[in-house]
Amino acid sequence: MKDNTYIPKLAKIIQIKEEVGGARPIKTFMTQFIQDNSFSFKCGQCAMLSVFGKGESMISISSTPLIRDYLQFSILKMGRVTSSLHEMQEGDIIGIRGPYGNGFPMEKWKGKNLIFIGGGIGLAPIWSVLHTALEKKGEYGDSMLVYGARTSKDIVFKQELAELRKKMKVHLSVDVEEPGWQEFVGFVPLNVLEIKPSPKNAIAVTCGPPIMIKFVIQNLKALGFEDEQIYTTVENKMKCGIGKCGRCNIGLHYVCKDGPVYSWAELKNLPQEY
Amino acid sequence: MAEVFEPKIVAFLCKWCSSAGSDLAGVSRMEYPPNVVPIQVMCSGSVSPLYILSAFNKGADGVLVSGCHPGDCHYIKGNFYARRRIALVKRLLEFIGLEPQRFQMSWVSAAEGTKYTQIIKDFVQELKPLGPQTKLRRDL
Amino acid sequence: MVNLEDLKKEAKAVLEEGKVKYIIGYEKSANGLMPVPGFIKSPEEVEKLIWTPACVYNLTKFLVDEKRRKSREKKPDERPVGLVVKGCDSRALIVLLQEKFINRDDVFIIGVSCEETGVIDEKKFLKKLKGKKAEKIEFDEKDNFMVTTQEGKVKVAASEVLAERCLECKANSPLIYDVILGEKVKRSMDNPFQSLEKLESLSEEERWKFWKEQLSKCIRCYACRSVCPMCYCDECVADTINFAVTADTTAEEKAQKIKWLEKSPVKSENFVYHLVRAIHLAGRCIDCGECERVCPLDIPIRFLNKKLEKDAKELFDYEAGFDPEQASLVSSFKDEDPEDFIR
Amino acid sequence: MEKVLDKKSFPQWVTKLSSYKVYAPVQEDEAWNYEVITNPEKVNLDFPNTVLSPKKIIFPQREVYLEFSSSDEDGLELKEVLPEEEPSVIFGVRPCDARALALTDKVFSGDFEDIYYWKRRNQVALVGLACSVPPSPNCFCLSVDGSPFSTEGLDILMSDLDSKYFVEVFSKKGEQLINAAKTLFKPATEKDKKELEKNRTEAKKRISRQIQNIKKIPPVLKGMFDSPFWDEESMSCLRCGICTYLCPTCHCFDINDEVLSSSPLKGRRIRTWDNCQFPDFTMHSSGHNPRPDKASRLRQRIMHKFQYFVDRYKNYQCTGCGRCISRCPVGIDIIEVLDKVSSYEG
Repeated sequence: MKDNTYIPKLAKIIQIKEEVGGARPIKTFMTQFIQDNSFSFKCGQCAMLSVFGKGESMISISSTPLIRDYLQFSILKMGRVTSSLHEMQEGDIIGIRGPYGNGFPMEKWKGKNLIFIGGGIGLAPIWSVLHTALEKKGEYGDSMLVYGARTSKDIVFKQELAELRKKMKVHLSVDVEEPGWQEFVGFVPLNVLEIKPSPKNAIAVTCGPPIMIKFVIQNLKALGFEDEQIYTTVENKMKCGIGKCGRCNIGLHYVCKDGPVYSWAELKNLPQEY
Repeated sequence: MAEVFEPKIVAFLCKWCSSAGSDLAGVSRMEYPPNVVPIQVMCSGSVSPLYILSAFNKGADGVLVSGCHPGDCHYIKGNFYARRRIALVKRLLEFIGLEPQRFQMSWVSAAEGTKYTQIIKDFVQELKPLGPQTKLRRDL
Repeated sequence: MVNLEDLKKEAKAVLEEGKVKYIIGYEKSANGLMPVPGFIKSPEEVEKLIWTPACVYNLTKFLVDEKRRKSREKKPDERPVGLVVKGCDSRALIVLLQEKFINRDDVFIIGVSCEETGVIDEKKFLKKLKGKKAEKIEFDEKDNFMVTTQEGKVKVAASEVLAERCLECKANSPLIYDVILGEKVKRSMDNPFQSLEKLESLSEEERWKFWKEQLSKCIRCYACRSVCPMCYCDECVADTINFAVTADTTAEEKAQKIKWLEKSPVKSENFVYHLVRAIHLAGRCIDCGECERVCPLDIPIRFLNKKLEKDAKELFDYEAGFDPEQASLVSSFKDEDPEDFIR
Repeated sequence: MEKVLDKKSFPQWVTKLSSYKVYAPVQEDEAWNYEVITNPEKVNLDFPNTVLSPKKIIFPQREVYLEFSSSDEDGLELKEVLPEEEPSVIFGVRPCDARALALTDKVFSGDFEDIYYWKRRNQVALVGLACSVPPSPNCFCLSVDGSPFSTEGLDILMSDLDSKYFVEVFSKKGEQLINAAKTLFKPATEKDKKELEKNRTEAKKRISRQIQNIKKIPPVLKGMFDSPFWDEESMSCLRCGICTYLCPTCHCFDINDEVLSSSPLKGRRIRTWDNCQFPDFTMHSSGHNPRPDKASRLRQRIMHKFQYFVDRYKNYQCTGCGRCISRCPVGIDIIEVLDKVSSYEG
């Protein structure tokens, strides 16, 4: 009997790391399935996390698929389900079902330079594809990360970013001037113009607030990037995750099944319904 | 011995008078049935009809709204508004067929510990023969 | 008898002077007996306006949409909106004015009196025609209607097909208007609560059985709420998202919001929805009967509001929608309000 | 397989199906709805359009699909709740409602098969009743590739020949129903077939309403996303849920948790109907709503049924039953809207 995708598998939260405090807190959860661990996924895919009694929420998996024994999710406290997740301790049980969505088409990016551009919590979906590219060093060109947040306190994966600097170029930025901040000050799209990544044999992946994505794509095109070279993820309200409940559509596409990853070549022809 | 039905009463007690009255009953060690789940509200006027419907929905067998006597209200007019609103809710609930005894209102001042215990005793006596409230209870 | 040409003339005059943005009236519908709400923007379009016994809608609800649309526009057109209003609709307008939801100069009121008769109840009317298809229905003298069907014209006694509320009508001509059409005629009014009293006379168990069966049918399509001019809250307790969510609503606020009723269309949750809506209409509902007309399952929910209307009259001598300056029922009180039920 | 059944012996057939849960149209005041029947004698197949289509039996408005409970010893426990084993029969299914189920079948299959839907769908036999007279003044099945005697989605189709029914069987489930009362059915004669054809051509003529040129609509809709057409058309819309909840082809649903007790936690996850006309259908938890007003929602309803579904499944997601026209509180008529779309040059 084909397994019933609606029923979540139970998973234990084995580690919780507080990334960002304050009014818009972000925590990273590491979860391990209680029974079978046969959950395989592609970078950029999402999973529906269940807090029983509260509801479900679609979150992108930020750990690389190469790691088999846990799944990592970085979650911004936003609504009913994410708030209850933020109140959980290590050892608590949640439900996970999935994987859902099309994920990044990495097979098309062989040999290309990868430019990752993230904003705020947008770094979570990028984290998975970035580490997978690093792991398979030979298959891709050299990668670069451009990441910004409102303030330095809002930067996620602070320790890991310091580690990452040893392996690839990392350009950080904060939106507003801050004592002790040496790197770029200003919005991420402006930082992209500053760095001027070359479009030659390159792929750009950008995730973050819609307003940032809009200007990043504008600037990338100004730098000569073609529409097929730019990829992004789209957010919409989701409930079923499998393209049946009818709400997450942008035009003909169900974001939860046909998305959330789109190249700008596809996305620009779709109606502005996200 | 057949299992005796113990009605569960949700009582919205105004903090300034009725809740103080029930504290007085407690402090003076007065005996009264333990069936009441007291909910302290700032004023009987702040008890929205939704609280009452929600209480019955969650399985209350009886609901009591108790406030200050007219003129004693800490906010001057709260209990007058409550009087009107609860009168309307009570008649609507009777209209749809809920047993009238299940929804009561009372004035209990901070000094009326005995009156409070008497109201609760009478309420429990009236509810016992009716059995559990199944009409508005959640049937999920 | 109201002359349709006068209505068109008034509408045209107002539109030509540019005094109103557009006029909301009753418009001929292409394929049926029932009209559709018409939004007349230019003087030529007034030809579409009609006035027949099938003009049942309470158009006041579209003032709620107009206010919402205006709040979303950057440079809204501040001119008032023209509104064709029957007697009962005008009472709904008065409640909106009383509650300061709209101000008087937001609306140019074209009042139309029903005089001796009123509007039809579509189900009663179709039952009366027994399958014959009615093309048109017009007011005839005093109290009957002229119906044109495929087999020619037929006279129908008004009282047999009038809507329930019209049989218990309290305002057969508009109480507030800028322009009025038709005479203000006193109407012999039956006992306003006759149908309600039949239900009230049932025993407690019979009433419970009646309401249990009726409200179990409800599929929570919220048509009763959507059509009601008094239901203008942006966030309703019945919705899953029952509060205004903006960019700076904190996660705690969203997480702590109480879910008053489940989305499931089961008896217990339907009761919470219909009873809380009835209470929220106490002293505000003017019995335009639209909630009952639109219900796809024909649930007689009008009785819930009629009951509270009767209580408001008996207990507090309060009637909705007669005086825009009057304090509303539940935010006012009298010393002599009854308290016999209070221990 | 084609048979003939005397109208007089129809009740005996229904009584023979006692091992099935039998639904048929039942009248209550003015409204007809499919309900479980208690007395086979009183099954009346002369009925106008029902308020809700048989979809409500196969895709119920509310279904519990998961129960969760936690206890100190074994922590959190999940229990999948599948629909009960209930072989059922629905009599008097209109061809348009059956075609609607055939369309919904496409949605609930594909790479993620919906086992709840299919468990019910496979255990319900649909016995159709061809429309000799249009059951509603607003039928327009001919305009959307349907007909008063189409057989898609049906196990059996009964057509009225005055004193008897012409019975066509299309599936094994249908055969089982016939075999339950074999003796009642006589083979169809040539005369019956000729009379059937005559009735059918007349039935087709009686369908009074149609959409002007349906073929033009999907391509025109593609360019109409930002057109002001939707603002004008939705001016009178009241944003209620009648047109979608009564529609036999609408399949949108919502998933919510219902908690019976919070400690120890006990509750269930349910699926209920949902619809695109309500604000919380697409509102993000940040408050942003990609479809904030009634114009965008009318556009979604029309585009989904006459363009997105056509691109994805090569069918219009509308079978012309006319319920949304008959019951719209303000008389918005989908045929008029579509006629304006096909002649729209924005």
